[in-house]
Amino acid sequence: MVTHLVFWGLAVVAVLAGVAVFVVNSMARASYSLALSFIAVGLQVLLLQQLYVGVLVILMMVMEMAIMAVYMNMFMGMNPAMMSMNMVHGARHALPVSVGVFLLLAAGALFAPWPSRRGSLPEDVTAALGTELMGPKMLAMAAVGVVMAATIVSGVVLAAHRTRYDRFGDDLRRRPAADPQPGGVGR
Amino acid sequence: MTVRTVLLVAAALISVGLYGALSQQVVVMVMMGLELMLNGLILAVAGLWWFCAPDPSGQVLLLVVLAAMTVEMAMGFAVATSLHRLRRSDLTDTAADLSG
Amino acid sequence: MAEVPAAVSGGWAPVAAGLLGTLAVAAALLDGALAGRAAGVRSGMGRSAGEVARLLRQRRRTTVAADRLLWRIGGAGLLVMALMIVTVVPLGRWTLFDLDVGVVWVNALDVLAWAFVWLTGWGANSAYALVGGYRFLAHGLAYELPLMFALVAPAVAASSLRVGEVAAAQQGLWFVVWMPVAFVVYCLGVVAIAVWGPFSPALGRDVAGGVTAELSGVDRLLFLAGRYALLAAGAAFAVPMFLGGGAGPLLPAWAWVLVKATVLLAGLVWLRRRVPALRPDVFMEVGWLVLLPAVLLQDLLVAVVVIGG
Amino acid sequence: MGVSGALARLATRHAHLLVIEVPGHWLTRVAVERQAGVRGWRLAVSPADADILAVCGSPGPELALVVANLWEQLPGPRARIDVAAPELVAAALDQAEATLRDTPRQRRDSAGRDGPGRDEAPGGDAALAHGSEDRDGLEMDVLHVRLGPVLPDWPAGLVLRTHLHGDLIVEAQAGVVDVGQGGLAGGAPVVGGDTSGEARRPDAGELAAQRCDNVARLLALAGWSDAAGLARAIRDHLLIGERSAATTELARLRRRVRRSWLLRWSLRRVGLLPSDELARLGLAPNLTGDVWDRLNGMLDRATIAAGGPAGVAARGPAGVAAGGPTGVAAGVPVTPPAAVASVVSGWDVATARLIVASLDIAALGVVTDG
Repeated sequence: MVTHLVFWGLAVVAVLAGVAVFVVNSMARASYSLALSFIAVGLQVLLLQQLYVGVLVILMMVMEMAIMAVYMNMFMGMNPAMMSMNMVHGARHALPVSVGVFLLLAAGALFAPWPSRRGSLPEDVTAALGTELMGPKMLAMAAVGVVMAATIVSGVVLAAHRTRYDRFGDDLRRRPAADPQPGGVGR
Repeated sequence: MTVRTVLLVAAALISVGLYGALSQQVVVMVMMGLELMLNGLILAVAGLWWFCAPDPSGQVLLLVVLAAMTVEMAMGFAVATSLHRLRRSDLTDTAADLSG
Repeated sequence: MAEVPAAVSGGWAPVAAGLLGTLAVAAALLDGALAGRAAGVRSGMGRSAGEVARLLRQRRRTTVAADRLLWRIGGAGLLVMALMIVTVVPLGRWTLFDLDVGVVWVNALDVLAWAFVWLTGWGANSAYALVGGYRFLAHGLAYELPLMFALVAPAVAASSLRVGEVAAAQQGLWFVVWMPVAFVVYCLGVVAIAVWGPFSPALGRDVAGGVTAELSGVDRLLFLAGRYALLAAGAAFAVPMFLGGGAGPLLPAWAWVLVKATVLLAGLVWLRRRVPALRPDVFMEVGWLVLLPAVLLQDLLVAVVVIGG
Repeated sequence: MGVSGALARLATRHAHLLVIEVPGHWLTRVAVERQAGVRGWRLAVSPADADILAVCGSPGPELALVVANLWEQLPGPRARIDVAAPELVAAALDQAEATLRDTPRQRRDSAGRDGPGRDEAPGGDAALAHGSEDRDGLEMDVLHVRLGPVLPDWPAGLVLRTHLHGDLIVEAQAGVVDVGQGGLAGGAPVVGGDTSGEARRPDAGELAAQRCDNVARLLALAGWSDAAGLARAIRDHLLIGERSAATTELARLRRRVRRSWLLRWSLRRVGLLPSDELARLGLAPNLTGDVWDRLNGMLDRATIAAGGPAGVAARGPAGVAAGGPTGVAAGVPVTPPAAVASVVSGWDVATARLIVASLDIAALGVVTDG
């Protein structure tokens, strides 16, 4: 009973916070609404006994939204005083499309003949996940790790303006590097 | 809390996210829409796993979704920054070079 | 092998909160005493009491066009965070919340500091406070990854993410002895999430108090109390992770946990008087080029030992 | 009175004090700081943190406006004192204490202000103007922030109008409050002798104390409050004439500073000023090097001045500006505000504050350009 109440409470929070993302008139509120929605879903995942994934969702998304808020302030120039944000375009199509999609998905969710549970619950879900990750699917996960590292590097390269030639000179021999502000390691 | 209710909530999250992704003008807001859709996806996968087939490989899928989210965010931020640098703008409409 | 702690009923939560509060008050008293000694005044110990009285008497204020909702959430959030962290810290044989991913739980909570500190800076709609918020995130980018990998080391060594099992795994040898790098990085992380000492540029004098520039009255009291509570919670969590949990002669396990936490807390409080601030712009490079590789090497070493042993 | 009376007594014993120095009244400010410290009071960093607003000297119209604005931002219970001279400090602090303790009066004051306090943020709100390129070539929104005239550990009277990208200063214009007002026609001595009398040559003890005051500011900005406290104690020793205690302590402070590799690491390589740059900007020639060098230079000058014969300045703290502006005590170097603006551009606020503090400012010259 308690589980059901908590689940529905979290569901309401998750969806309303999700709606708030596109309704509120401030960037900070938008990104932290999304963070709240993620936290609610993370807690629901905890209710569904997937502790590791649930906690991970909370961890990653709060961090990401903290960065997101800063991004939005940098690019869009917002402060708490400037709460006028209407960045909607093409709302005419977006609303019916998304309502349609919702009806379709909801119909599927409610009327599809979902199978009853097959297999048994592992004793320790987290340990089972770890074994699964590092056992037969280790190669896949290692590949995911490499992809993520590559993304970080390429993301920085894409976004950065200064290259190593700007820092170290044309022959890459200038030491210390010509940075606008020196770093802490003294390269 | 049954598989139907969990999926219903997930459907609501996905639709709201879709609305955002379609309607927003700013790159970062479009990304937030996509994030919200993935949020719904996480809930749906977690629900299906728990109610239908609780063996560990399903959770691996969730981790892959999370990784995909990270990649999406990192690339999104990079693209937004580059777009901003080049165009002085962060609106999706101005980046329509490849649209027919 | 010591017994793994068992969860007690939620009714004990106020006791845990009380213990955390006591530790935080002790930290505040010690800080006041040290500050008083440095300034050459006698009233050192009374400083914290006086400060509390002053802030309780002070009027709350707000600024023009402040985002008050987010501002207040940020200000009170640190205290909540600290309380949530101690729920998984075992006190001898008891723990409030025997989560099998307790280590990740604490990690997820410490990330909340990013949100709360930044929101406190943002909400006031003041340039100085916002600069303070940015500084905290800049520090965050430098300390967070090393902190995460520092928490990995004890978990790998114990082959468990359950805090009680990590504590129980160090019966022979405390983890701090053979993973000193991870311990030091963890302590840096705790100091950083509490915006304390070397990591206090976000509250710097140069920007009129930074994040706290506009806080007054109860709001400031909550924020400051949250910082002390986080410092205390971080010290308490170090006990099962690195300092052997409740292991020790003569005293019962719960007493050892408190003793160890108090000693570490005193060290962290004292640290603030000895060192200048680490500016975010210079610490960033240290975080990525020194701390991160060092702690990864530590993890590798631990993994090799675990597999080899 | 019961609980609220006890609360008021306890709170008042630990009051926080926001000190505003009118250019030329540094002796008064120092006296306020010293006597507040003896009472166990502490210095506030922002109006929201303060119970007492202490104005040292009589502000000109521009500064008076700033002070009135700050007064509105004190949350309350609050007390304002105006201190004209060092010998009046004790009485003024007593008065402030009585005002703070007077709960009915504070209630009336609070009721007289409309609703819960709604105040302007001191640094200006985070109002934004349109974007410009940052140093990485990225267009960002610009914050307009006025640094000064009231900031902790900031040269009295200095105002920097800055354009910020995040917390990076892209552009700054310097000014001095109330230029051309009253006796400060030619310039604004910041820590120079008291302008209440005629321009006089500060004695060696005062010169050393000024250096220690500036050292304390730099150390406090570097986040090392203990060392800053020590520097302030030395300053106070020098001003009340305890020369020998001051010299021993000064030697200890120098050792501590020189041994702190963390401080050295944090101050090295920022704000590098070669001698030709100094000459171009009109700064004293002994300010070469980075912030770390200048900190040690300040400590050296303090030591020399403290060891010199009492009564006369053995030598100026820096290159003595010949023909400095009138109203500035002879023997005090004058820092042109435009030079301050030019050395902070391109640095983030924290570093810029360290650089400004490292300039060992004794007096600010007339503003010649925007």
